[in-house]
Amino acid sequence: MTFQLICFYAFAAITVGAALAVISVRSPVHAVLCLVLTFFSTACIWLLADAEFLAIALVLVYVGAVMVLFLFVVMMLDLDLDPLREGFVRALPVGLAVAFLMLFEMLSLIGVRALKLAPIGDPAAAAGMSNTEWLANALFSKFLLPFEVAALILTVAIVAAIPLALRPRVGVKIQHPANQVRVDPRDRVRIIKMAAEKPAMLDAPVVAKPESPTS
Amino acid sequence: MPVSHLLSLLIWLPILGAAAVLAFGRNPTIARWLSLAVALATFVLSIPLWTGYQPAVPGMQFLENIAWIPSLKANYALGVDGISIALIVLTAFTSTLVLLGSWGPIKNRVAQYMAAMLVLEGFLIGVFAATDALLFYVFFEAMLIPMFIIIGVWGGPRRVYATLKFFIYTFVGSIFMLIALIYLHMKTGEFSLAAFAQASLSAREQAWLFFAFLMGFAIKVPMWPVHTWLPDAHVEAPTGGSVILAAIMLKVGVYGFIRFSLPITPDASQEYAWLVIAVSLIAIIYIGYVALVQEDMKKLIAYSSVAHMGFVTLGIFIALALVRVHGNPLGARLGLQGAMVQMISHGFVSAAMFTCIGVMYDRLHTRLIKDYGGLVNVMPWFATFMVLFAMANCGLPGTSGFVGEFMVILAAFQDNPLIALAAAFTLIIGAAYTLWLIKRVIFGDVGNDKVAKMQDLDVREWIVLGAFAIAVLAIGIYPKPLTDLMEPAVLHLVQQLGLAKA
Amino acid sequence: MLLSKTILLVIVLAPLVGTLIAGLFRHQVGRSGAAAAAIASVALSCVLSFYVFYQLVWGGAGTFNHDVYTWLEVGRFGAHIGFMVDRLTAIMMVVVTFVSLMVHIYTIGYMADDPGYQRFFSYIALFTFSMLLLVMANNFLQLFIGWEAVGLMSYLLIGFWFKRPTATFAMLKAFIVNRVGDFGFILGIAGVLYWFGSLDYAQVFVGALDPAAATKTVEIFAGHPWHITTVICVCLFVGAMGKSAQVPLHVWLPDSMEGPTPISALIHAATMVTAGIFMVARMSPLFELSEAALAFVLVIGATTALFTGLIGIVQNDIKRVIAYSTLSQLGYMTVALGASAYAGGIYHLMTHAFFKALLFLGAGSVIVAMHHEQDMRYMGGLKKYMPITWITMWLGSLALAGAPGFAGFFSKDAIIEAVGESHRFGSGYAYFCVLAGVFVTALYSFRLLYMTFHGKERFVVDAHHGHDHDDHGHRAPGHLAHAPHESPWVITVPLIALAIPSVLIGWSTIAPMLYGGWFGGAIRVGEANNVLAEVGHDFHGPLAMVLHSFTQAPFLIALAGFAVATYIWLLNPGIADKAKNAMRPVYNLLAHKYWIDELYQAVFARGGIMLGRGLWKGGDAGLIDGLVVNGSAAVVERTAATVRWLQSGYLYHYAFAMILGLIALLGGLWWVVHAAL
Amino acid sequence: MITLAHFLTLGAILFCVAIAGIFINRKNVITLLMAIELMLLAVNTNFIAFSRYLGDPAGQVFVFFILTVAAAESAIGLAILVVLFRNRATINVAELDSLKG
Repeated sequence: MTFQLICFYAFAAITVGAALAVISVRSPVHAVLCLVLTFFSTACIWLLADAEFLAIALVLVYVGAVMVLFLFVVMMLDLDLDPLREGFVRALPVGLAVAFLMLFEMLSLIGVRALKLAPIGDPAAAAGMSNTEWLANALFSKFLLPFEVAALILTVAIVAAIPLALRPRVGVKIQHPANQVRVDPRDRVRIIKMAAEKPAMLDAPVVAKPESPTS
Repeated sequence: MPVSHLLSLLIWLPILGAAAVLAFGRNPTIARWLSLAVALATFVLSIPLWTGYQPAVPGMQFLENIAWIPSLKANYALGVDGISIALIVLTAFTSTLVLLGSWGPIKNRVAQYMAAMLVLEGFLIGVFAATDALLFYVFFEAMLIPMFIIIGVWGGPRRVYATLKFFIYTFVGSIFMLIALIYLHMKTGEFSLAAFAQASLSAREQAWLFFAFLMGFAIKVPMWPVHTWLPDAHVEAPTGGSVILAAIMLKVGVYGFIRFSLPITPDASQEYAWLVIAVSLIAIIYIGYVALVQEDMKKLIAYSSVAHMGFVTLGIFIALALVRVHGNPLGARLGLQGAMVQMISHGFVSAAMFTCIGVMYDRLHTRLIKDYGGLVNVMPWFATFMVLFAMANCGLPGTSGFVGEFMVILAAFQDNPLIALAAAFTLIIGAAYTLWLIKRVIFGDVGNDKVAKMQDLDVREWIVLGAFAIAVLAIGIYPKPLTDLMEPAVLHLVQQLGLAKA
Repeated sequence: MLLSKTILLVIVLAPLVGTLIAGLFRHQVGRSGAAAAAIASVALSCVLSFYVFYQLVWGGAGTFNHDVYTWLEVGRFGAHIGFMVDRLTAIMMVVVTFVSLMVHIYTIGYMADDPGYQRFFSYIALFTFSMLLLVMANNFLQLFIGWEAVGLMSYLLIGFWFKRPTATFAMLKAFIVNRVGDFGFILGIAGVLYWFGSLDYAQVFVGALDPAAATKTVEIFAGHPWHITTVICVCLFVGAMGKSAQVPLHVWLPDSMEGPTPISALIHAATMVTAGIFMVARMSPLFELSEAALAFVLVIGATTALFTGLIGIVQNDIKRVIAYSTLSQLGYMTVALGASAYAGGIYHLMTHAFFKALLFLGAGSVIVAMHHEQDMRYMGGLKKYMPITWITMWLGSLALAGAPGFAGFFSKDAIIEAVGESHRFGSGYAYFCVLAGVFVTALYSFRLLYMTFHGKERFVVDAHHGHDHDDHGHRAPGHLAHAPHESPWVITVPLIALAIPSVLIGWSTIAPMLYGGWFGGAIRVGEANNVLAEVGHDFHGPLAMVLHSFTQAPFLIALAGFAVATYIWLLNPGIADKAKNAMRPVYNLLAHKYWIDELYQAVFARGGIMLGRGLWKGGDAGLIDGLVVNGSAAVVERTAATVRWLQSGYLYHYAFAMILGLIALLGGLWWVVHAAL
Repeated sequence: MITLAHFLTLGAILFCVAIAGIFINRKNVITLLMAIELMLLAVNTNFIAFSRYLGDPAGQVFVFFILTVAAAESAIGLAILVVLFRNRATINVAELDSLKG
């Protein structure tokens, strides 16, 4: 058993343990923190697989940004946890059964194929460059267009997230420049022609009501 | 052959005109005049098609060909022969009158209605001009959209049911047609109709393709027993929609038979001609009886359309039997010509009948026969026109309705006198349902107080009905120009039919 | 010398111009203008027709046969509009235009008060045009066009007073029954095209000369070879049965009396209904080839001649009596055709046109005088009020009954003798029918005269004024506002003009037309069938024929009919009712016209509607729409309703489903991989 | 010596843990989202392992994209969550059944 293998087992154990904690702890905040731990230890495992760039990226992007976002949201929301935990115990056996069934299937498949594959050396090293360089060569040549698309997706996600979470505020006074420009003076001021003075009814004939005959 | 873009112009002028109507038609008056101008321009432009057509030159004319989807070898390929020209002129003529006729009845969303009609006109001309199967299919399906909108927006109370039925019915058929087209594409590697016609196909392949095409076109025609969408669609459609539907859209199905079924699968068409002939005869007799008992005028005319289209399909497939079983190409040409003339004639006659019903509907807002009676007392001009068109509808000589029926019966007799006997039954049943309608609606004493207040035709309606009347009488009195126009195409088709493929 | 095409075109088109002026410009030209235009146009036609007739008979003109224009052309097959004018055509043209002209003039008086005056003139002028188109045709297509066009005009004119429910019913009935005939006719035309390869008379008749034409057979129903000429001729004759109202398609003609009386005279007596007779005579080269078809014609004609005449005896409506008489006379003509005596049929057609038009116009004169009362039970004693009408009606009736010397005598006697000479299948039956028909004819003719003009007056003249002059409708039957009086000259002049040929025309025409081979090539009769030639052997001039007839059966039978009629309806009027009661079943049978109308109404009209409703509700709405169209929609809907509960809306259900799918997928993969190992 | 099987087994275990998490925390959207993150992590691990053992950079490129898309997805998902909570005052999945057929 080499050192690397020992490291692998150790990190794997931490990963699995933290993952189990993620799904079982009661508090969402704890769960997020456990998830962070999972990511950290997985990053280490990736290092063992000579994928330094992605391991660092995982820590930076995921732990640094996404997980913080998770934490932020979880802490911001005032969650009532009891109804969310409903049925936890009842679903446990089913969940475990399904998980174990799937695990069995996967492992038996792995056993069939993976054992036949002879391990080879680090491909980046074989090519005489670092893992980052190796990856970048692929990324910026063959996968350039998908890379650009990925960038676009991220931008769209950011732009989309903002209006989604934006709360329309009521009672805030703001100006609408379009309406201000479009205003028509005739709607505001009406000029009426009229005589300067109301003429008195001087010569108006006084029509006397005819006297009714003796009633 | 000089290069000309007349066909493209005919297709896209109405469509672009529709965009203009939508853009500038906020005022209904502008929308009306603009759309009429566009339609009129299209009609005027369609006339050089007729005059410029050279009967002596075989094959398609006014060709245009631009690569459209090069990877599929699908081209924007247009071309016309006599049959297409007749149908295109019919389309442009009828559309113009429909637009003029819609000036009164359509009061809300005028610009949109006019635009939908113009788009429909463009698509219909496209169907008749396409020589590329994929292009044909695109136009074939696209024309459902404006019609869907016209019925769905300006239709009657049950318009949702009617539009859905209309759309799904026709769509089911065209799916099979699309499959057939894809198969033929795989077989030949391109989409040109000429290539399809030359593809060598085994009897089995032809049978499958024939039934796929039959599904597509029989629903469109519509043939018995897949006709039930038509009465519903007609009843709910606004007058203009009914007119276009009956006058032109039904012809697309027949046109498909002529362009696809006959040239591509001649052997299967011959093998199953008995089926189509039987169904056509059922349409003529069965539908005649059904039409007899209708209480709604539009339904009655819709059913009579089915019966008349039965004559068209009968003529086409009789021709097939004549040329291949009896070796009688002359009779076959007679049958095909009869079918074509009947098709054009039905375009005018049914359009006129639906317009007449529209005129009545605009005044009383009911289509039920029992709500009318004695219109001749208050609307003498209208009664004159209506009786004329009714006579054309029951095939009176001197009107266009007679020419096609006469030729088809003559041709049918040459195949089998019993078929002619069944077909000629339309003389009786057609007269019965049409004239019974006339008796109840037009003649008699004034039916009720509302009828007594009805006004006779105004100038606009007079022009529309008068134009239809001139067309109906012109074809009835002197059909030769029309048949001469279509003769080269018919001759070519008969020659094509004579050659076995399998 | 050839006839001028221009003149023929003018003859045909002049009435059309008259129609257009009277119809389309009726407001501009006014009542008198419309009448003048129509009459002038028809008069022009009439004069030119006489000219053409003169040219053909005495001017030495040959048969004219030219196309005017090509109607349609498909390869070798061409259909044309053209004229064929020979003596047969010419005599029809003269009869049609002359009677039409008389009717036009008569109309001025008869329709004087009618609001549809101009419309009426435009219709009858258009009818004249159509009829000329029919008789002058040189091919089957134009024949059919004219055939249907006269049917249309008949339809419109029967329904001229469209406010009457009976009139609108009658017009519909007339058209549809005619269409039944046309159904056969068009099949006959299709047969002609198929077996002779052309629709032109000339080519068809040349084809008919081919000896093979008579023997060729066709198996329409497998195992039953029929002679093609029989098929064609029977089909064509079915058309004639419709137009000429032969049993069993006769039902429309009595109802057509709903139309104005001038129409009854012109269309439903003199011209249109004889189109069938004319057509068969025109087709004689074909009919001669088929013994079976001629026997069919003979039997149908004989049946019509006798049995429709019987109905005439019990009718009370003056016009209906004449209508049934027309049916019976048409039967005579048809019998003549069936006996191969085509010339006799045409000859009777001509004489009948004159005296029957006279009778109808006379009846119209009576109707006008009686303020549109048509029931003879409310007439009687009119002779003193309207002497001209009375005398001319007597002359017409004598001609109809075949009194020796009158026009009808010559034609009818010739037919009877010709039938007697015939040895065709059914000729014995036909001979009996035509002889019995003579008795019946005399009976109803004189009954009509006695009930109308003789005896005591059975109408009341309401002297007291205050009644509106025009509303005959509200008056009790038999009550008149004014005493009847003789009609104006526009009515009586046509009566007199028609009475002259009714009396005299037989004397000069019988010899050439029947026995002189006058028709030349227009009528072709086989050697063995030429019964007229047989009859002609015994013909020694009209005078001898008249003198000889006094000892012959037809005269004696007619005399017996006259005597019976005189006794029952003039001398002893009460006996009619007694006879009616004594023979109640027979009376009912006749009064109900053998229940044929009721039968048709029940079977074809109501049956058709029931069938239609059944097909509509059961077939269209039930089977196609209900089961297939909406049925498939219902299947989708029900399936959707069933699987709908799967869509619970809960996120974890969908997640669960996905995971299950994943497990299944992995399981499948696992199975595949392990199977491969 | 770490073999491919090691990595794959770890991935499988992580994935199954996430599945179990979805089952037992089916009412809590936040935990559901976190379980999905776990799943993606498992998949990413597999990709990296394959990339390493097949010598193909495409696997790592894919991980890169998955990370991108997952980040976007979490951002949008959390935004929706916030809006949801604001409108319904709950993130209980049992109460969110507007899509019921």
